[in-house]
Amino acid sequence: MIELLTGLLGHAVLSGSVLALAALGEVIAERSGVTNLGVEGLMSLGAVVAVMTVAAIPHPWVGLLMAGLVGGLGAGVLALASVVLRANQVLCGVAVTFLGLGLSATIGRPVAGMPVPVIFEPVSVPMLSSIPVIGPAVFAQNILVYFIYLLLPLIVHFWLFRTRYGLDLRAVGENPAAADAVGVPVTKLRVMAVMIGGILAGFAGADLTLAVVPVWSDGMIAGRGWIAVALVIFAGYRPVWAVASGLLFGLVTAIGFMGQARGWPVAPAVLNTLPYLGTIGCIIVPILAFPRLRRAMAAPAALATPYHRTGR
Amino acid sequence: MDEHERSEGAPRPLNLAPGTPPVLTLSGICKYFPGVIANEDVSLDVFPGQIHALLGENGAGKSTLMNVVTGLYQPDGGEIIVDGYGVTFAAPDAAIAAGIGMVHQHFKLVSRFTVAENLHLGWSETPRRLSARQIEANARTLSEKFGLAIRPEAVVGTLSAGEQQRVEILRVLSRGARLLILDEPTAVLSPVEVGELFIALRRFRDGGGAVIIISHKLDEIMALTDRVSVLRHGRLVGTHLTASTTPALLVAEMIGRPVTLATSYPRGNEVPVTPSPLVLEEVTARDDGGIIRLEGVTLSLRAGEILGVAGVTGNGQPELAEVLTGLRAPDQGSVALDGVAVKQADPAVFARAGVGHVPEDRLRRALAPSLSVAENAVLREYAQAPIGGRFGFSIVRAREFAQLLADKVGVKLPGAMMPIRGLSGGNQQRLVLEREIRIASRVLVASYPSRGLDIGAIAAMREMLAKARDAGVAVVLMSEDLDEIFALSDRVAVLCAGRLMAVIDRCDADRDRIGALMSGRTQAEAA
Amino acid sequence: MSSSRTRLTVVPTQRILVGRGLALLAALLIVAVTLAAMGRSPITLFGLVMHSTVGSRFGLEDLALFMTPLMLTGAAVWVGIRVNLWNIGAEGQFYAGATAATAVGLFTGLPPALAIPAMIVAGMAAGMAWIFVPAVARAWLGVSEIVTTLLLNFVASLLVYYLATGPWADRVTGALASTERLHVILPDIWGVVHWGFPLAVFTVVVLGVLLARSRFGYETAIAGANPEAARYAGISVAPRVLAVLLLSGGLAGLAGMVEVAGTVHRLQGGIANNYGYLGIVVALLARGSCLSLIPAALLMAFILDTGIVLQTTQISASAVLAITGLLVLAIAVGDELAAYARVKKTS
Amino acid sequence: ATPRFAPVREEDLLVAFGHTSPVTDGGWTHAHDMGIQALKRTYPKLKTLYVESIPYSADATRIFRQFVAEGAQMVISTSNYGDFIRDVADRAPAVAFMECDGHAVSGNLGWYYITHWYASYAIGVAAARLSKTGRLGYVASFPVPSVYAGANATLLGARSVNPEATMRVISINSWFDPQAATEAGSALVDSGCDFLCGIMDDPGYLRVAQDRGVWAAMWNTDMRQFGPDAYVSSVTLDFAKFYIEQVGARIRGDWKPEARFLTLGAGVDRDAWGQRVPEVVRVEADAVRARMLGGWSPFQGPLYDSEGKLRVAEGHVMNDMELYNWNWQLQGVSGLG
Ligand SMILES: Nc1ncnc2c1ncn2[C@@H]1O[C@H](COP(=O)(O)OP(=O)(O)OP(=O)(O)O)[C@@H](O)[C@H]1O
Ligand SMILES: Nc1ncnc2c1ncn2[C@@H]1O[C@H](COP(=O)(O)OP(=O)(O)OP(=O)(O)O)[C@@H](O)[C@H]1O
Ligand SMILES: [Mg+2]
Ligand SMILES: [Mg+2]
Repeated sequence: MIELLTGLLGHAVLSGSVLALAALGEVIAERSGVTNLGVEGLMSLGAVVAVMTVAAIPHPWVGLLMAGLVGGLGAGVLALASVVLRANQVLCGVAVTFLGLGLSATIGRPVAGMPVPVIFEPVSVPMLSSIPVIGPAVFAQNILVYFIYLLLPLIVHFWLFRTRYGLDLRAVGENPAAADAVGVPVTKLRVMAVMIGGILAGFAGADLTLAVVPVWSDGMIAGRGWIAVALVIFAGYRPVWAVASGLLFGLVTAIGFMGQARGWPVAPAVLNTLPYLGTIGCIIVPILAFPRLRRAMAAPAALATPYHRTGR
Repeated sequence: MDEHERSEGAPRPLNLAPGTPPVLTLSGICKYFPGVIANEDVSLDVFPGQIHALLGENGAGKSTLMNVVTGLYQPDGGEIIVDGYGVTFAAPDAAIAAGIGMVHQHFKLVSRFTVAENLHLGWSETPRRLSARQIEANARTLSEKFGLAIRPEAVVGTLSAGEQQRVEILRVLSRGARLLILDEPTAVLSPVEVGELFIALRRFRDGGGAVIIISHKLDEIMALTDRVSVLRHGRLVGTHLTASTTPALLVAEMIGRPVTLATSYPRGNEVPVTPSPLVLEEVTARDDGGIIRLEGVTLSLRAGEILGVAGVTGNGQPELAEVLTGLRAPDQGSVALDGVAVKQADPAVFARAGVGHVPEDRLRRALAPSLSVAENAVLREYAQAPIGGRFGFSIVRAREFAQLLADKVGVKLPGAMMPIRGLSGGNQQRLVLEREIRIASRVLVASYPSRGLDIGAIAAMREMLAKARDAGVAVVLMSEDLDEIFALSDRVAVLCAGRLMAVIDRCDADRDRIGALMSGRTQAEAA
Repeated sequence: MSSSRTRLTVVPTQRILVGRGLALLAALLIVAVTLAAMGRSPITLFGLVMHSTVGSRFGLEDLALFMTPLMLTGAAVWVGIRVNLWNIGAEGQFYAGATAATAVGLFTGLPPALAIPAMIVAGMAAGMAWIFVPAVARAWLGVSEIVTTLLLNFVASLLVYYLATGPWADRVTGALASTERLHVILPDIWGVVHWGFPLAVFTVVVLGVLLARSRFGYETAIAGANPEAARYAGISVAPRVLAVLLLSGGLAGLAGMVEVAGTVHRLQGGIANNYGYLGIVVALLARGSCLSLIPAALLMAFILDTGIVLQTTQISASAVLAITGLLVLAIAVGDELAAYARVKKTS
Repeated sequence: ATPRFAPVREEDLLVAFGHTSPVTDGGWTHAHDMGIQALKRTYPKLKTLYVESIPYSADATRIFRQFVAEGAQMVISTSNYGDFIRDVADRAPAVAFMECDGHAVSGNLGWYYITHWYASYAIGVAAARLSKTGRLGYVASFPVPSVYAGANATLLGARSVNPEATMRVISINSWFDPQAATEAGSALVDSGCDFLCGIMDDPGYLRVAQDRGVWAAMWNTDMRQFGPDAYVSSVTLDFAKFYIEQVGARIRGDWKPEARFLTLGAGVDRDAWGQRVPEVVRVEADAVRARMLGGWSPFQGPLYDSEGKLRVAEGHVMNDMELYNWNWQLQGVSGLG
């Protein structure tokens, strides 16, 4: 039983980390008022670039870095189109997803299906990893996991809510005209937020190929980018919650597989729908119970609206 | 174009040390929008230690000119000169750095942020590491330094317009503005707040600062300013020393003909004696946040009469208007519409019974800004022939209807299918007013109908209310402007802290008495 | 100096067309240069693409077949966007509609004259049912319809796979992961083009007329543009949000029905073929006008069909996907740039 | 009647292949692509083209139609596209169509498949020897006949050695999702399985097996590099001979549409044993393989399904067609229905 829980939690932590990272990046972009629907494509680019990089330079950190770089550049294309040129964010996002998925598969052909020479190996945290259940599940993971769950959300939270830079960024997402009038560089901040979000999406792809399933193949993001976008709304645009929701999604997915492996008397098809139905339930039920949550979870007021200085 | 010519009407202030350049000189500024000359060849000087008024009709180009000065818009021609040096402001931060701060007509505040957060937005002196306590303390210090009372921890969205404006002014001042630009700052303020604002502005001027103020209220301009410039159709038509001009001259310059606001609108017929169309009995109501805003209000409207509602903003006016129009159900007490008690909040029932409503925030409430003039014009009559019916709707008829409405109130429409947000605020207001008067066969609730209108538009609006009154409509007029209330009302009701302090006949009402009631003294004390 | 570019609030259609045309041209230029660099002849490819799309009978048939579901899913998304609601779940409702239509087509034994109307009704009803919970949650609880409808796509797809490989799996011909062939199908009218095509065109036209000419259309427009103004005017917003989303779901469900009954003839996992997501693109390409859904669907169909042709010339599916992305990006940017006009001094 | 498929010169023949995934998938399509490479070596003047990642939707029809439009005289789909290919074939009677994993034979459409169940059976024998717990795990995409046959055959092989052995199947409900396959593999190990097999193209669960110190058998190709210690074997596919033969027949003009099974040793087999598979186990499993090569079939009654119902009567030997259409789970298999 204990072993089971450990296994469950362990998988949830590992597979949730990919979603958590991508969702975190999306939180940053959406807080600035830009919906980045290109996450799926950017993750894919990150995943393939990480593998290609470590194939040449066998060091996982270099792979991660390159993935982030490419994710950021890809997001830069999106930012150029939808922030600087102010084109429709939804169209641009879909386009970047197509571009990312297509490009990554095209450039990734030489490494497709090849073993990844180096990966992020699990690192046990002394002491902590011997706590029952939690220890092996949480404190015997690869180093990215610690960053993703323990460090990154706190950094992003601190940035967004405890620094003046975060204040400006959120203002841009709430009311760009107001921010603009006091000299906050709206376009610059949005571009930056989208690109940082893209870097994290790239990292998420690298996390997938350098830590979770160490291989690249076309189509391996399998919709997780879209899930990440959904989780951001679920998390009420909060970094810590976004990461937690990634973990939760991972957990429910793992429970589904566990149920199949243990032969629970539930149809596999039903178990597979658990994460999706569970997330919907987790969004609706609390609001039914506490209607006040509705306002607390509201989207940034200017989300998905391009800012035109002269437009009114 | 030389210095001499430009300053002809209003010479350089005498107390200025020779050689001191104007804080701001505009030279031949042009700004064009598609099909519109917003500004053309505008040249003026703004000197330190002076309050400079900018006057003009709705749509004359005042806001646009100031947006050019603050770097929001790029001029299509001309030059901006600050302290004698030509500058280009690529963005607002450059203007802020040059000491120019603006309080916009439509507030530029983030409504989900607190006052303190708004004050610290985009500011280089904001501590990098943000703590709510620290910035609130900081905000308090600033508030004391500049003598503007604010509540740093309050969320801006919950504040009254006056409070929001103080936040804006404080923000501009705390960033070291030497030139303060205020775009229609008094439109949304109560008289008391206006007084406080003027004190603050005079203090700022006396400290050597320069102010540009845009207003449609001539008496304020006469009382406050040192110089005044008039824009008309985007061009500067004159700059004067305030002391050497008169309101009538200014109006004539602005509009091209003299306009005066009547101090009374005598009725053309007798007050008909009919049962009250709308009666409130001991009504208590809460706002959306659950706070009690109206308490024990008993009020009976009379057909063919204008009831002025005086009171400082934030004393329950919106809730009263909402209860009167069926947008809000009372918590306690009863509302009787034509003698029938209404239980649920249902604006449709009120509208059908002939209750019209010009709400305070017309853009947010009464109009869908992104939709066409036609669609907005028929908002009250879309389900009636000839526009629509039980299932149908005809956009062609709606367009004709809109044109009819516009012709009736003298609004020139470039096309009935243009988005209504493209109309000036004044024209939007006129259309809403006419639309509501059309359905208001019994009651018309008009909240602050003159806000933001130029003097010509105000005169027209007042005529329309008086006409409705003459047609037997019970009109409720909410206004901060006591002159307006006195000019139009048959009875005056005073709201304070959600209570109806008194309902007095016009003939018994005077400024002092109303003022005392507004500040919460009871009728006995006030008398 | 006396002229600068300003953004128009209302952009004339000709400007949009020119903007899009130029943007597409620019994107195609990039593609052509890349192809040429790879040693392929852009001219030959262009000829082949033209022949296989608009230049041949089967190309035209294919375009019509592509347009059919795209018009309907585009309409589904479009009715939502019109009132500020984002139905990202057309894919799921497509599956639901296809599933319900399949149930009618396989298990009721109705004669075609009855079965086809029944399939239409069932398909639309299933699409509505699939969006019902998100719609209610959005209307009365303010829960973002974007997440809930999106998540239900995954559920729908899993459900269809479950049916097609489990209880409804084909036991007759043993087709992989698909149901038996429907006993009733939409008749063909021109080659492989079936009645679904005129049905889709008709639906779009009726929808456009209905929304423009009905009280419902007006009231929902107000409710979408400014819910507060709607309430002020005595229009209750929540039931109308529900109604619009149900309509949207019903249209997507109809798309599913048409695809299964007209084109594929069996329910199977891949049947939605991303039409639900592509519907978002089509709806955005159509901008404010319902009738524009038809040319928008044609443009999308042309892009997709071009992709198919390119694949058979050994340009990989992934490269084709990237090219599609580039074209969509170009269109989005072109639309925006078309809104900027040079303003001269006028009076 | 004149032969519909008249002889054609090698240099005039265009053969078009339609794949379900990229040729770089390291699995199913890669295996077919190896066959195509061999084909091209044999017929160097032959023109071929292929499209990969064809979805199971009306797009498949479009692509096959485009093949015909571009002059292909022979179209080979390496996966089941059912009606999508059938519709095209019916409208192009002069073109020879072949569908892997298909079901219909018409005037110009034939199909072929591999009898992977025999190889699976042999690997099952080894599995029972290697597994300590007797619990085998199977990572499946969807409950389709090839999955039934794979899981059933493996367990049947295992039970021939250890009658207590069981097989637990997880369907990840996707044709392709490495992360899900990996998680499914982990969940199986967590619940006590110490031998994993499956029908996925990617090596996800082999990795899991390597990390968790259990065994794994794969599908399609040799993947031992992803988990050298855990690797047992693989059901390997080799289409080279078949494609050469078919294209040759088309060139000669004697191609006929027919249903063909590629048999053990002639298109499908077990891969060379993994480095840690003990000699005794190899020998035992290979002996079984040899018997099957000799014509013996292990798929004979009585066979019961997981409900305990007798499905194959005593004495009846399941033929390849029955095995191909297997759609019930054998006693001891769970998770598939
Ligand atoms: N964003 C814009 N796009 C197009 N035209 C504009 C825009 N802003 C202003 N205009 C044009 O510029 C003219 C001047 O507008 P402006 O807002 O400066 O008037 P104003 O003097 O401030 O009026 P009010 O007294 O009503 O505030 C208008 O007539 C209008 O046609
Ligand atoms: N998008 C636009 N296109 C063209 N003209 C516009 C546009 N937006 C505003 N205007 C013009 O700008 C002018 C001023 O608009 P604004 O919204 O500032 O109204 P306003 O008169 O200032 O109202 P208020 O004083 O009540 O705020 C109007 O004359 C209007 O015609
Ligand atoms: Mg103005
Ligand atoms: Mg204005």
